[in-house]
Parts: sequence; C-alpha cells; structure tokens
Amino acid sequence: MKAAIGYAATVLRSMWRHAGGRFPLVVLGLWAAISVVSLFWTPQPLMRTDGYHTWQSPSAEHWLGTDGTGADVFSWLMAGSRTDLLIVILTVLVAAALGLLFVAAMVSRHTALAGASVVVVDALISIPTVLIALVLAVPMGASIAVIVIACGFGYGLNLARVARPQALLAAQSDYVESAVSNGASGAYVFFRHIVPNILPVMLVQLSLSAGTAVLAESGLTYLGVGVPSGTPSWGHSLATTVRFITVYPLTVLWPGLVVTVAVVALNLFGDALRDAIDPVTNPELRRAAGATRMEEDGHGR
Amino acid sequence: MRFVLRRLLLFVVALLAISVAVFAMLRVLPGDVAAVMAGVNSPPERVAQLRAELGLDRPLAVQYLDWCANLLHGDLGASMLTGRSVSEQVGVRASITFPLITLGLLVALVIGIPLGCAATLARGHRARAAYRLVSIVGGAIPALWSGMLLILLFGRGVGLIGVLPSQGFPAAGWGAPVQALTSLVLPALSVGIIVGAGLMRYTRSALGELAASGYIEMAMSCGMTRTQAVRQVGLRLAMPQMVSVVGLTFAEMITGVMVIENLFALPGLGTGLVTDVGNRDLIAVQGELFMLAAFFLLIGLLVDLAHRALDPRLKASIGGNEVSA
Amino acid sequence: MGVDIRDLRIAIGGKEIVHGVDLSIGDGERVGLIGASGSGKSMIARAMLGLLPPDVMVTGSVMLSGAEVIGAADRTLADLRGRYTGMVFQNPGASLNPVLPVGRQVELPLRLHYDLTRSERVERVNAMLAKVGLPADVAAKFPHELSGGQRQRVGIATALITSPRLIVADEPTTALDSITQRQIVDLLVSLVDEAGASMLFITHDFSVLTRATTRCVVLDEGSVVETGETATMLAAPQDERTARLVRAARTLTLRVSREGADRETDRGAAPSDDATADEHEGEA
Amino acid sequence: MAEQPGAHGRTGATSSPTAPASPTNEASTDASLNARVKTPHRRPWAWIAVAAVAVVAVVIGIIAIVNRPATQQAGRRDTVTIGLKLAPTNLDIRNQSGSALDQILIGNVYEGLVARDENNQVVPALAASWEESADGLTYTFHLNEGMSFSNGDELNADDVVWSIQELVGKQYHDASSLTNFGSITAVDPNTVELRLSAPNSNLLWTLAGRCGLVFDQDAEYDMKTEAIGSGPYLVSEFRANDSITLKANPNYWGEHRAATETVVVRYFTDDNAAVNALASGDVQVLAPISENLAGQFADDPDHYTVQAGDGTDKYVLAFNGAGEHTSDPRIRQAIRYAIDHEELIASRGGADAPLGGPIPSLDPGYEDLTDLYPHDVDKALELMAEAGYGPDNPLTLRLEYSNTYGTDLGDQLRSQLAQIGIDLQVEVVEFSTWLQDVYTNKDYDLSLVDHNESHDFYQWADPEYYYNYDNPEVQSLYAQALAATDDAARDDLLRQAARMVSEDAPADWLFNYRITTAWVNGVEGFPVNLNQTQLPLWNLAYESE
Repeated sequence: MKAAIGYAATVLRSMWRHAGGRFPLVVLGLWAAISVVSLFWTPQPLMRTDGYHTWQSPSAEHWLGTDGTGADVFSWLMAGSRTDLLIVILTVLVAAALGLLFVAAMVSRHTALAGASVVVVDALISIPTVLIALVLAVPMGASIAVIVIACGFGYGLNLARVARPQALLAAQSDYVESAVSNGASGAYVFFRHIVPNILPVMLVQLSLSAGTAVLAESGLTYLGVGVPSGTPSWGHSLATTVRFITVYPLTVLWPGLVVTVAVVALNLFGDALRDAIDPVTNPELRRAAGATRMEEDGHGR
Repeated sequence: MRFVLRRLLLFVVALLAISVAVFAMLRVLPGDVAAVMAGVNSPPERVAQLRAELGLDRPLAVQYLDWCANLLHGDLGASMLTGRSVSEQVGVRASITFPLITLGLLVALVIGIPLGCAATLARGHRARAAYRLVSIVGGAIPALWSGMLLILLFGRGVGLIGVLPSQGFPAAGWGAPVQALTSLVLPALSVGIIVGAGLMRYTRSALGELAASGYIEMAMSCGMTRTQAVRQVGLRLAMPQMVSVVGLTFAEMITGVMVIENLFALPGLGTGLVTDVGNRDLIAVQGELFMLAAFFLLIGLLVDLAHRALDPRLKASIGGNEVSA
Repeated sequence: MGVDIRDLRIAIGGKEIVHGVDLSIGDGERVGLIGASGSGKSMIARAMLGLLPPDVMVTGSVMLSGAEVIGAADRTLADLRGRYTGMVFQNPGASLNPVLPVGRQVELPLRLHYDLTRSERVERVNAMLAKVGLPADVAAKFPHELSGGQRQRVGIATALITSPRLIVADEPTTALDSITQRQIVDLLVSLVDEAGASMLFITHDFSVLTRATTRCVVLDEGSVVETGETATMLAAPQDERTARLVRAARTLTLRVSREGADRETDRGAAPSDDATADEHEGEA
Repeated sequence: MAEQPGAHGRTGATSSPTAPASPTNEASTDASLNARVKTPHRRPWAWIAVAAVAVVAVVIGIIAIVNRPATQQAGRRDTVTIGLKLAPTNLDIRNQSGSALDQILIGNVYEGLVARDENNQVVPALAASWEESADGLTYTFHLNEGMSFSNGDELNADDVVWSIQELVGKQYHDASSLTNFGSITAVDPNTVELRLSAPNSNLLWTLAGRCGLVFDQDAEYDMKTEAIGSGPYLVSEFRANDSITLKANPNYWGEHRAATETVVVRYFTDDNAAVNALASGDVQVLAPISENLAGQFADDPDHYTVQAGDGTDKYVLAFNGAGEHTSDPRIRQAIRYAIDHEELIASRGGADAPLGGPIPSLDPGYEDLTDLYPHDVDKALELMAEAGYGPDNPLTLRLEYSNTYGTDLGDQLRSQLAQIGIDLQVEVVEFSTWLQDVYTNKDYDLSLVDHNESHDFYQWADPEYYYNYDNPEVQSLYAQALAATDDAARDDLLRQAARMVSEDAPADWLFNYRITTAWVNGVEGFPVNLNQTQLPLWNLAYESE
C-alpha cells in the first residue's frame, strides 16, 4: 500500500514538472475544487430565475450574464462541474469494472470462455453508445444513470480491447505460470499479476474515456436522454442556450469553452500520465524503482 | 475461410440476440403508440380500440414471432404511425445519414491523416506542441458547439461568409445532387473536424511508434527520405490498425451525427430514431435499431476482414483471433 | 576515398552519447566497430547515413566519398542511401517491410535510384537472391514466412542489390544462432569483397570480428578507446577497457546466441508482432 | 512537408555543407547501374498548391452560385415555402391526434360542412347555408352545387352522410365531441339533415373541425400517406416529420382557388434551424417563431414582417384534484398566488397574453379572470402556512410535462414556487410517457400542457378527465350551455362556469400563448390568428420585390 502511494506521488510529481502535465493537473484540481465549493456556495442561488432579466450581459452581479430564464450562467456552470465530475467518475468506474471483467474473461484459462468473450467484445464494440443510451432512456427517462451506463459500457469494451494484448502477455509470463503451478487462485493471479501489468494502459485509456464522457454528456443531454432538467450540467447549459447563438453568442460561448477546456485537460492528463508511468520516458520512475537499465543505444522505443 | 465463417456465424447470432433484446426492451416501456395516436382529447375506449386495431393487445411472444416471421421474408413491417414500410423509411433516412457519415469520415481522413503525418515529421519542440494542441483541442469541442460555430461562419443568410445551407435537405433528395451535397457540407464538417482530430492523434501515435522502428530505417536506408518513408511505409504499416480505428469511429460517429442532424434539421436516421422512440412507434424503432445494429456489425465484420487482408502476417494464420492482438 | 569521420558528437535530449569520434575507412577496406551495449556504435552508423530522428543533435563531420553528410538536405542523403551505401540491420524481422513480398523489398533500392525496366529489375533481384543463397520462390514470399537466417539473407540482398561502395552492417548476426552467424558473416564478406566495396561492421562479438574485418575500432561509452589490426587487438588488447570488452564479449556471445536461437523457434511457431516479442524479452 | 536543409542540426565541422556531387557518379561498383541513375526530380509543390487553391475556389464559387437564394425577377412566385413547427407523422386525420393535421389538412385538402374564420367564427364551406330548428334539434344544411373531390369524383349529400356516419360508427378521432348526435340523412343530393337527441350549441363549431370533414366514399387510398379531399390543394408529396408539398387542386370546385401553384410546408423541430431557414430565404414564412429569436427580423422591417396573432393555446398547469397534497384547495390556491405570470410572459419575449381561466379570448364565454388570483407571495405563504408548510418545512411536489415545451418553464416554476415553500421536482419526459403517467393513469401532482384546442371547456365538466376535477355545479352549467339555443345565453352560462372553475383553482393558466409569425415582405394572405389550429393557405401568395 505504501509502495502504491509512493508510486502515485512520484508519478504526480513528475507530471507536475512538465508543462504538459501541469496544465491538466491545475484544471482538474480547479474542477474538483469548484465542484466542492458549488455544493455550499454559488454567486447566485442556483435555482433562482428572473423572467425580467433574461439574457443579461455579464455584470458585477452576474459574472457571465444570465440565460433564457434569467438564471445566473456562472452559477450554473459552477454547479454543472459537480454533475460532470460525478458523471466522469462514475463512468470511469463502470468502464474500469466492466473492462477488467472482460479482460479477465478474455485471458481466462478456460479457452472456450476466452474465445467467446473475445468474439462478444468484438461484436458489442460496434454498437454505438448513443443507441444504447436512447433505448435505456425510454424506461429510465433522462438521467445521469443513462449516461453512466451507456458510456461505461461502451468505454469498458474499448478498454478491454486495448488492454487485452498486455494482459495476454502477462498471463503467459513465467511468473504467472509459476504462481498457477503453486496453486494460486485465478482471482489472485489476475489482481496480483495481470492487473498491475495493464494498469498503465488502463489509466491512459480511462482518462481518454473521461474526456469522451464529458462530450457524450453534452450530446446526450441535447438529445434529451442525458442529464434531466433542473440538474445543472455543462451539457444542460450548452443545450439550453445553443439555439440562441446568433442572438446571444457570448452566453453560448462559456459552456462550450468550459467543456472544451475540461476535455482538453482530461486528454492532456492521459498523455502526461502515459509519459509519467512509462519507465522509458520517466527517469524518475526508474530511479524510484532502483532500476538503471538503459535502453540499448538510447533509442529503443 | 474458417475465420470468415466464424465471423459470419457470430454476426447472425449477434443479430438474433439484438433483435430479442430490442424487442424485449421496447415492449416493457411505458406508453404506447395507440395512446400517442389518440392524443389528449380521446376517451380511454378509443385507445383500447386503436390498440386492438394495431394488434398491440396480442401476447408479446406472438408479436415477436410475427415480427421474426416477417423479418425472414426481408420484411421489417410497416410503421404503425406513418403507415410506410420500415425498410423504405429507413432507406430514405439512411440516404441522408450514411452519406453524411461518409462525408464526415472523408473530411476526417483529409484532415487527420496529413496532419498526423505532419505532426510525426514535425521538427522542433514548438511545432510538435502546436500539432498536439490542434489535435487535442479539435477533439475536445462538443459537436453541438462546433456545428453552431460553423453555422455562424458559413451558414447562408446568417453566417459571416454565408455560402452554405445550414439546415434542411432538398425536397428532391439526391435527385438534386448538387443541392443535396452542399446541404451536407457543413454538417459533415462539424462531425468531420472532431473525428479528424481524433484520427490525427491516432495517426501520429501509430506513425510515431513506427517512425522509430526498423521498418522506416530500412526504407530510408534503401533511399527514401524520412518523409517518403513515413508516408509510404509508415502509413501502409499503420493501415490495418487505422482501418480498425476508422471502423470503430464510423460506429461512434453516429452519436455526433444524431446531434448534428437535429441541429441542421436533416431528416436522417438520427432525428428519425429520436422521433420514433418519442412516439413509441415500436415497429419502426425496432426495425431501425435492428438495421443500424446490423449495419454496424457488418462494418465490424468488414473491418476485421480488411484488417486481415491488409496484413499478410494475419492472413496466413488460422483462427486468427489469437494473433489479432 | 571511402569514409572519413571527424569529431562526431551525438546528443539526445541534451545528453551527449557519442563524444567526438574519429574514424576512417579506405576504399575496399573492411573495418569493425566494436563496443558494449549502449556504447553508441549503432548511433554512429545511423549518423553516417542520416538515419537518426530529427530531434537527435549530430555535430562534427562525416565525409562519404568527399561529400559531407552532416547537415545535408534530406533529399541529398536519401539519394546517397541505397545507391552509394547499403545497410544491413541487426534484426531483419523488425526491419524488413512485413507487407512487402521479399522480391519487392530487395528491388526497392533499384526502383528508387535507377531507371530500369521491370524485367531488368526482376532479373537483377533473382540473380541477387541466388547469390545470397535463397531459393527462387522466396521472391513471392513475405518476410514472416522465412526463417531468421533467410531473412538476414534478404536483408543482405537488399543492401547489396545496387552494388554500393559502402556497406554498413549493424550487428547483422546478433539475432541469429551461432551456426547461421558464421554463414551470414562469410556470405557478407565474400559478397563485399567480390563487389570491391568497403564495409563498416558493427558488433560486440570479437569472434565474429576476426572473420569480418581486418582493422577495428573499439568504442566505450561514446569514445574511441583503441584502434588497430583486429587479430592483434584480440590477441593482445592494449587498453584495459578493450581487454574487459574482449572478456565480456566472449561470455556475452555464448548467451546471446542461445537466446537468439530460442527466439527463432518461437517465431516459427507463431508469427507475431516484433514489438510484442521485444516486450516479451523486456518482461523476462 | 517540404524538405528542409539542416536535417541534422548544425554542422560543427569547418567543411561547408555543399551538396555532395562526387559520389553520385560512381556510387555503385556496378558500372552498368551507374549509367542508368535516375535524375532526382523535385515535385512541383508550388504548382500543386496553386492548383489545389484554384480547385477549392472554383468549388466554393459553384456552391455559392448554386445555393444563391433564387433571385428570380420580381413578380409572383409559383412556389412558396412555409416553415412550421409540429410535424404530422401521418396523414390519417380520422385516427391520428394532434393539431398538426388539422392545421395543414383542414381547409386546404379536406373540407368540412362548415369552417372557421380568423376570429374563430363559423362560416360556410361545403354547406352554403344552414337552418337550425327552433328546438335546436334539427340542422338542415344546403350544400353547394357542382362540388367534386380532387380525383374528379362528385361530392354530394351521400358523401357527407357517409363521412359522418363512419365517424360515429367507427368512433374516429374526436367523434366523442359530437355530443347528442342522433342521425344524419340526405334529403336530396344537395341537402343534408342532421338530428340531435338533445340540443348542442357547439354543434356547428364542432362540424368546422374534424367531425364535419367530408371524405370520398368511393376512393380507396392509404389514409396515412395520401389524402383525397375537396379542398383547393392536394398533397403531392408527404415526408413524415419533415415536409408536405401541396399543389393546387385542378379539380377544385369553389371560390377559394389556390393563389399559389405549389406550397411547400417544412417542419423544424430546432428553432435555430427554422430561423436560419427564414434568414437564408429557404422559407418565406415562419410560424411560430420563438419570440426571443424574432428580434433580428423585427429589426429589419424593410425585408421582414413580424406579427403576433391571437390563438386558443392555453398553457395549463394542472393540479391533480385527487392528489395527496393538491387535493387541498389551499395549496392549489397558494400556487396560483405564487406564480408571477407577468414574469413568465416577459421571459418569453412579452407577446403572450395573461389568462386567468379556462376560456381564452377567442372562445365563447371569455372573461378576464386574471384578478381572481393576482401575484401575491404573502397570501400564498399564508395559505401554505395554513396547510402546514412553509419555506422551513417545504412541501415536495412533482411536475411532469412533455419535453416539447422545453425546460425553461419548469425551471422558472421551480424558482417561483420555492419562495412559498414548495420544492418542485420537475420531470421533463417524452410526450408518450406523459400520456401514460398523467393522461391515462392520472399519477401526478402537477402537469403542464398546452391545450391548444378551441371550445374545449368540456374538459372541466368531465370528472373522468385527467384533471380529476369534479364540480357538479360546473357540470350542470356546461350542460345548460350546450343545451342553450341562444348564443348569448350560452356565452353567459360558460362565463359563469369558467369563473367557478378558476375560483376552485384546479389548475393555473400560465398564459395564452400568442403565436408570432414572421414572413418576408411580399408575402400576402398568410393567416396570423389561430394559424396553429387551422391554416387555410388558399389565399397565400408571394410577390417578390
């Protein structure tokens, strides 16, 4: 456990040292902080509308102006960040859980199960997320759960597909062979030997999925199957104002910008994470691990 | 050959599973088409009467088997609401959506691959950072937003350089090919830019990996410049993977396409599906979902076959799933 | 006039890896470049041909037959490669284009540089394949369908198809088992001599070196340690580092050749991506 | 991606980086090869770039020309395109509900015995005149002569009788509003007699809607995709949820001959797309246009006209009369006091009219009831406190409504009701879900619907209706109003009933939605009033400047 924390600290530290890593860390930190703050405080009461002051320009009172119901755009964006954060976290968790489940099935020692799951993943992966969301939304109505389940499912499949080669290598490695011959259980081998090996791939893939989830939220909310009315979210802010872009372009600018910045940050986070956890590109990690093996002639890969 | 057969078998099984799943899911939903037809001023007896006329009062299993039986004859049934055959309806809508996706993909390829190559070959820290920024920001813009921005820029009547239609599809459909095509330009750009950015990223990473590989060095040692080697050998070697990615992208693009169709008032599959689900036109939704699923499964199948055809190392092996990693 | 390298320095990410190397190869001469892993010898070979990625800083001078390589335009370098020089790579499995049939691969330098008809090219390719001891039907096969030794013969055929004046062989035998190693070295030497070309032979294996070269340069951590006749040096290394290399190389050779053999059999059973194989090696 | 020198960083050596010439001659030890060296040729990138730019320019030029709004010479156009919002899914006006069908088909394709004018009054249509017996039980309609359907079939009394008998016999949509129907007979080919079992003062008005439509009993066609009627237009193409193309009916019999040969009706679900269509000249008329988006056209009176028209759209916020909390009249009244109608209207652009009761201004029995429940938060708080709730002890209520009305209204109502201690849970659902939950199962606290029908007071007199509103006095007043043979008496009875309903507060009438219509100058004859319920287009013409 201590080792894991130390590892995480090393990774975060080296991410912070690079310009490409600092930006996402700052944005994500800000995102989390704003989400928490919005639970207790927003500049204007979130649910207050004012029909006499719709589509206001930015002012001291309304920092980013108001929307079509006279609600404060800034407050809604602030509060929206917590919904999006929740969606991102839940989606990533669902995707990770499903992904691991599929990976476990695909590298399983029961060849029938492994073969079947490879085939199933290949088939399911071609079903678009939005179709799943659309069908789910009918019994469930517009809800966060629809986004989380639909996206989590789709991204989980993607994850499984991406992580499979690494998992397969790990599963065929000597130490797994020996662990199995020593009578280790399948679950033990999986979490002890295989998961650590696919963790880097997983982390990167999941951070990409997190970005896609934010985009999917805005799209699905626009289609009416995403975040329900009255729940603040960036997609909600975007979808309810976007029709007025020709009249009030400034009001529509902000939600789009927030979504873009957040997704950029999540993607950069993935890239920075990949660099930080790759011993080839991150010397600190090598030092931390006590390994001094240099790549042959410095340009292995 | 065995591989193809296996994939085909899987295809059929998956279709069957999807048909049952879709049917079951749709039938337990609240609300039905009879109520929608009757509207808000009709007594309950009228709804019951309509249900009977539409055959909605029969047991579920009977309805499903009935539908399957028709399906075997290639008949997806007729929409309860519009009265038109579902296959015809899907065909009309698909004649907008698939060209849109294809055009979008074309835009994506035209943007993504050259930029991806350029990013791989870029010299200097700054140039590479710039390319990276382009790819990441491009892929992070919500489709809704970029579509709107494009309308603001190029939408006829509203845009700064208003030359392109920003809504609707000509009534004559593809009978008026130029109008039809131009009405798809902005929507295709909207989806294409985002997908293109993703493709650019992917091209860059695939080529980046290959650029440091012996294959590129080998080609260079035979007399190619680095640019030539990356473009001729790198792209060719990345192609099997790229085809997979493009195939998956194709399926995933439908999300953006649905949003974009709504935004641009294009009567395609996306808008149609949303409307039909809303109206509980189950026969139509079922047919549409089924056809879409079949289509995407087919794409998956084709991608797998293309992947194998493009990589001689896979073509030779049997039961290739073990190696396709 | 051959090759003349003066004060060659190579740096990656601000870290200098090769520190001012001087080296020259006369016409028709076969020179060895020997050093341990990470000594920078492959970098030197790549710098000579302009193969290093653009973000690698190369300074100094490399004269190929009177022309400066360092700082030359990409196109100029490309024009030299495959015509004036030919290169044989360490691992043909990871360098031969996997989607190109062998014949097309060998033909590539001809196609890029010379104005020949298709039949003329095919004729030359077939002759070359015969020269390196490959059966004629190999031309239509893909690299993954060949054994490791056969692949290296393809690599040699590609390097020599245009009869270039300079052959750079970068550890051409490391990935092979010891019997094949000897065959390949002998083949290479005989073909180079026959064409009257010069050769830079890079290796870490002194036993191979005696067969392949007359003179050799010892490299350690990016600097030249010793230069001299191969046989003399092997018998009586002057420098302590050379002596260590000689001892290390001898033990290493045994191990590597065995591993190489293992890997060959692996590939025969299940052709797979070489990247995967490399990682596999990394795990072990 | 042009090749640049300096591929390898800088040269540190003294030797200049001149292009090497010497090795090229004798690069190979094979002399036969040296003789056949390819001369390296550069690709003419500059030319390729120029060509690419030229191609792009030409393509853009072609696109611009092709898409230029058809600037024909000034004069009368033979095609006018109009943009509407709610699209019909099929053309089966006998079975499919929804005002979208009434809007486009009645008066254009199908005609009824009688029709309505812009002021919601009954005017002659197929029947040139009619008489009502003194007891109000017998109506005699005298049909026009020489009428025909668009397929050439003759239209006579038999078709009228058949159509109405079918309606009643098969209980087609709206048949239930033909209250007290007795029988219908053809006296002669041009006279029809309709008998009632009891008086129905609404009869003529009802016959101006779907109930009075006359269909061709000899024609066989798919009602869902085709329409054969006697009106000035015929449907030449119908694309579900997208567009309808109307062409002038060559066999039209009457005076309302189509002024424009072709009318294309396009449906826009996205308001922004609709506005763009008007701005780009793809449509010449847009109805409705969101008031908030109409500004750009209102500001350009040289090219556009924007006008709001009266209508019978009532945004009804219904309180479930049998609901756990909403059965308490104090809570219902509190909600009515708490809602600031002026604010709602202001946020929507200010075109809509306040409405204090169930009858809108164009319907008989209208009376301004807005001062029954003026905006009074204190009073509302008082009533809530009486009922045992307040801002510190909020009451949770659920509002369910269809997503066709957008999310803004829900957000605003939640905000307004929060002030009096009601925690409003807003659920915006699909129309079909609303139908199931609210309309059919009556499982709701609050519901919001735009009841756009005219003459629909019967809803408040029907205890089975989803309002769960059961007031025998109202029911009796409505029955008397129906039985009244004198219009003034009827209106008075309805007025009394409406006031009673409003006082009981079974719902709040948020506002009377007034449709804003925008059109390109030069368009004539597009109805502004009531154009979402019936939209006669025969007089529509476009004379471009």
